[in-house]
Amino acid sequence: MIIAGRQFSSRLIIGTGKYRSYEQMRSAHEASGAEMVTIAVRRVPLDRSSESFLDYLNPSLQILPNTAGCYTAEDAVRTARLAREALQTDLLKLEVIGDQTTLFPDNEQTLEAARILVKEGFVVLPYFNDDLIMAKKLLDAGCAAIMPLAAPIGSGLGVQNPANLRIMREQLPDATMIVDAGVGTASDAAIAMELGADGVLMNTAIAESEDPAKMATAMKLAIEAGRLAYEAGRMPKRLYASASSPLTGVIR
Amino acid sequence: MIIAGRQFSSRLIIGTGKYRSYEQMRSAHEASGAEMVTIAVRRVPLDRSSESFLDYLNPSLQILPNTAGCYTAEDAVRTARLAREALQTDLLKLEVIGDQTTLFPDNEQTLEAARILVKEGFVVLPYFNDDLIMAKKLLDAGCAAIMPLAAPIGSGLGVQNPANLRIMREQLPDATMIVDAGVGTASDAAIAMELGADGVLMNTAIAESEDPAKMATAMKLAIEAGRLAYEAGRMPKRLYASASSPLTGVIR
Amino acid sequence: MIIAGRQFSSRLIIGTGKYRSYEQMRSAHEASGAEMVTIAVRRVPLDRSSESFLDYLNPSLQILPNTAGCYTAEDAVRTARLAREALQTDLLKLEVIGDQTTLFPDNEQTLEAARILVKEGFVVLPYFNDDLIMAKKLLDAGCAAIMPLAAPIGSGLGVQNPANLRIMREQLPDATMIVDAGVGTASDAAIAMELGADGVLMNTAIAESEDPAKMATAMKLAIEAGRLAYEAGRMPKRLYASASSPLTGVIR
Amino acid sequence: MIIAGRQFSSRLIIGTGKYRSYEQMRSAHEASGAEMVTIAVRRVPLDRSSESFLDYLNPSLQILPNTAGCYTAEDAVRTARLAREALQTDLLKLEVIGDQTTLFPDNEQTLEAARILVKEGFVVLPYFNDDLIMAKKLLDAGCAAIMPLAAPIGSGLGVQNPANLRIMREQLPDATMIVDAGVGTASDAAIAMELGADGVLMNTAIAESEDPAKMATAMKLAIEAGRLAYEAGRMPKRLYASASSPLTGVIR
Amino acid sequence: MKVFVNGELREVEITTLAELITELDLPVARIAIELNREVVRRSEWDSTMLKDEDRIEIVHFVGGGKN
Amino acid sequence: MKVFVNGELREVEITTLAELITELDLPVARIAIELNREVVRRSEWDSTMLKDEDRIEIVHFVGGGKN
Amino acid sequence: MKVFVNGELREVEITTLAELITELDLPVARIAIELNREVVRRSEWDSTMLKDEDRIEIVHFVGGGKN
Amino acid sequence: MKVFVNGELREVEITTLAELITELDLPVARIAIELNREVVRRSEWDSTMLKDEDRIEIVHFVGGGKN
Repeated sequence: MIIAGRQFSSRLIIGTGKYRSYEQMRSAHEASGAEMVTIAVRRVPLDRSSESFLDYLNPSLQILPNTAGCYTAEDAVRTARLAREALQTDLLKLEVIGDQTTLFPDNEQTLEAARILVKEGFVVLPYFNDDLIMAKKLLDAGCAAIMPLAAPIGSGLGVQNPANLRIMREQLPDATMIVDAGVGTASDAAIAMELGADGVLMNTAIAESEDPAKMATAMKLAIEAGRLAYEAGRMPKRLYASASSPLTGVIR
Repeated sequence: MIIAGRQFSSRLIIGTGKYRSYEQMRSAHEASGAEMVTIAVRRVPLDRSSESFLDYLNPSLQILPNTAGCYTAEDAVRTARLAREALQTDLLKLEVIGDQTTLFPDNEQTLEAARILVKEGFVVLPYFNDDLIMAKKLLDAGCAAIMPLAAPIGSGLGVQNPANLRIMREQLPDATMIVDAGVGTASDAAIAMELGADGVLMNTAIAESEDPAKMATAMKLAIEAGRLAYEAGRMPKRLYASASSPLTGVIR
Repeated sequence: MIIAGRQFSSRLIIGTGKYRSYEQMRSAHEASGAEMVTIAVRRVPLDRSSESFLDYLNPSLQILPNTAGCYTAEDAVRTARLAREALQTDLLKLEVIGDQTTLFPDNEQTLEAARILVKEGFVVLPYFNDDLIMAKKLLDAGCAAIMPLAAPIGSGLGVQNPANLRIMREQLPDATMIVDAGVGTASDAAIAMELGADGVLMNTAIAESEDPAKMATAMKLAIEAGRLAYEAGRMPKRLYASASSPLTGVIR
Repeated sequence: MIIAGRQFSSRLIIGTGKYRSYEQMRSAHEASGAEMVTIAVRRVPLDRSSESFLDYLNPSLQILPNTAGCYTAEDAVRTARLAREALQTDLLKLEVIGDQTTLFPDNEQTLEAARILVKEGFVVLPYFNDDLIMAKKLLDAGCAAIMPLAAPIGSGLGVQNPANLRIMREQLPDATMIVDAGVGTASDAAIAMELGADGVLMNTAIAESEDPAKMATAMKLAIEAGRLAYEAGRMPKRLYASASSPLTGVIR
Repeated sequence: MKVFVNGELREVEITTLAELITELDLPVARIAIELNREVVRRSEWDSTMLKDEDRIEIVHFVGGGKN
Repeated sequence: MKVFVNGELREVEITTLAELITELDLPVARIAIELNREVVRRSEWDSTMLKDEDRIEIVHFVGGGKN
Repeated sequence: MKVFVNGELREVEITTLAELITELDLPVARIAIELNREVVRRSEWDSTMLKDEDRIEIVHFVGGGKN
Repeated sequence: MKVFVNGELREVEITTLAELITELDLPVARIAIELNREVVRRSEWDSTMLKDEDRIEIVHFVGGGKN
């Protein structure tokens, strides 16, 4: 998977929320084989001394700060600048949420923020609603990849609109397309990849499973499997059977 | 996967039909990691000297003869006896087909044949329509596993009735359940495993893909992924989003 | 819909269980437009005087006794004979259940009972698992129609295996096919009809809805809609858009 | 269905494209029971005398001009003004297309046009990608209804993302929601209504069916059925069976 | 005499099936009777003698489909 | 004088919009006209003078939804 | 003597099953034989006498699953 | 002097941003600071004078994706 000219051998980008413990998170990250991990920006608590969350991440992981929690382009831009200053990375997972109940992205504000951040030299990976026209505009704005959602964040419903992703892949063959949010189990990730995604970003499906490290391994394998199946070129679907052994020479 | 007390580390059973060449078949078998392969019994052609198909199989593979092409319990029993005599194995993939257009199994005849063959000491793996009641009868008859179909043979439609497989798994927790026929791509295999299958048997999905060796690898990984996801215990599905980072401390 | 040479103008057969009151049942029957209603046979309670359930049914309804609760061919045959003696009708909804948890039919016992009952002159409508080969055997045995399930009884899951029903329709073009059990809402019934069913039998979807009379009307309309759509010949599916107005003459 | 305070007894809005003849269109309109019909604006051909298309429409139909063919907010606004001038109606089906291959709407341009047209007193019914956040903005802009797509125009795929429509209904309980584009057959329309839509707009599913008048009747009934089912409150879904007759009193 | 009615053992002082129905005070309309697993036509209830240990099933109809 | 009508350049010998419609022999019912991107109300066709290079769009209605 | 081999009638000049295999010049490895619908163990091929009208099925293995 | 730190009004006895961090006893590693909605580069913390009513945001990183 190529992002801004950088090659990643893993097609899985992993999150850091909802784990029951830091140890559990670390073992899941380990098992997933992910090379990139996304984290959120928050105010430092002033009342208590806070340990640095970053110390719990495997240092070999590429950190991808996100603008989670921002509801306007302006807040997302400010958050992005702070993240870059603190981490010295141009990589950014852009999120501008439109509604607190569904956490659906605000495509319009996302595009506005993307235009500003690209100008400022950020490598923008925008999370957005699976809309081909918006995908084109985000790419025209200079985003390094497009990150359509599969289903509502944390819903675990899997790819709700395969036609949208297939069309996006066919119409934007050169874009790096990473399915973000909504995957619930291994087959969901495989399906996303079979539709032509270059990668998948997920958090809840792993963190909220009963055994995150095991589910992380499952996701790792499912993403590889889905990609290989996409490349291998699947058989056509048929309503009717087709024999897999010669029809002649049966004993009578 | 355990069949008749024998442990197999691979949960994939692979077929031998429809390949464009023996070399292609061998490379696909190699890539699949399968330990068991199914083959058919046919009359020896008398007019020409026929090379032995078996020479093209990796000798380390456990051979699973099948009764493909049989339309009655009696023919299946005769074919099974011939296969055992020639291969000196009690393992048998029992198939009694009910109709030439759809190749759907004849559950009734399959049960009748299974009862006879079990008495004769065969280790019977019956292919049948995904019917819980029939599954119970086949197990009562002494079958070593149950092999419900996912979809019509060679259709590539994937699991058509997940509810049936899920119920079969829940009602028959101790049975070895191998999904046979109808898988089309990697995610189909993952789904079958996530439903609780112990293994998957496939042929067309690999042999008829554009790149069988690559698809075989995809299937190998998808089956492992699906099994791990089943064991890991997936997150619950929800219609609504659930945040994966703290809602407090966002900059304002 | 034709059953044993008798024409029914309604394609809906309705049940009599699970209603909150007899009044509610009657109004739902009224609204459904159904011409046939199925009822069960039970021992008369000896301890108390029992009002006759039949008095609560609209007398214009054709009564279809069923063998619900029977787990063997023999019990079903005995129950059928009692029903015929009491109601003086040869019509019979044959049910032989294989398992108390799922209420799945025992196809094998159902076939055995069907063969006996047809010889005794019954007009047999067998409920069975959606298996084409079994459908053929039931028709060969002389059944007046086939009644494959859509999903487990009372599950409300809708048609779980559309491919099976479509294939059954295509392979048995002259059979009267009535989808029985598993419908949950109006669109489920429409889908069953669009797959080529001649009718639908349902109970729970109406009786357990919040407003049975209203849902009965919905089912009536959905079944007519699905049938008309089947006859009208639907448009082909396409992944890509196709304009519905001329592309020329747009203002510039 | 209420649009801008006006009550329509039919929940179906019908199109005027792709019919094989004007007669066929008229009979389909008749059968559909629709009270509103959408038509497109095009340059008058100067080379030949053109009969007026409007003469072929039943005069009792409310005409809903659309901005089909417009790719920018500005063109849509100009087209809308011309339509109003010619037809003396404020009703407008706003369409701003983002891409000629998929005919997907350009949500951003659609919103911009909607804001202008509402200010000019139009009753704006915007076709848009099924995006909750955009729906909210369109309503905030003063649109009289929201018209999310079910699938690509003319694809006949049916509702591709039921979760999006269900969420839209739940989050915007007071909005008039009309599903526009992508319906292929009767059950698709029923499903849209069961998800809570107030109406459905369609063209290709009727015009391209083999028998448009019959399909129009099917759609009329399916929409009524789906609405009634939505109002009736469907039964809950269950994986397992639930008996619909008493378990006691079976003969032994 | 002892007979089984719908599975229950009962001491009865009657000789025919018709008398049993009367004794049990059952509505005769739309019920059916099985004597030792064989249906007894309504027309034969009067002439059908019961003997000790006979097994009688008397059924009617109730709402319901599957179970 | 030269004007653009529906994108085509035309040499016309008229002065008002109403005259243009007449010259083009168009059905006046249910058409609408734009002059240099602004709608001209039907009531103003008579009084609307055309000048060289004017861009006129004349539209009517056709069957169809999206495209 | 005439025998049916895999459904075909054949005139053969041999007496045992083993001789038939030789005459047909078949690879003996991994084939199996049925005589009049009963399997004949490999060890018995030599001692199995054929008679007129016998029906012999000789099978081997091919690629394939269902059909 | 009064400043707003992460939204809270605070009475502080310092003059530079660097001093504020020290007073708050925060880990300096991998935090970032905004002064009146503009990021202040780490290299400028020492030289950045604070004045009354300044609004300072100090952020670090936490686990999480969307919300």
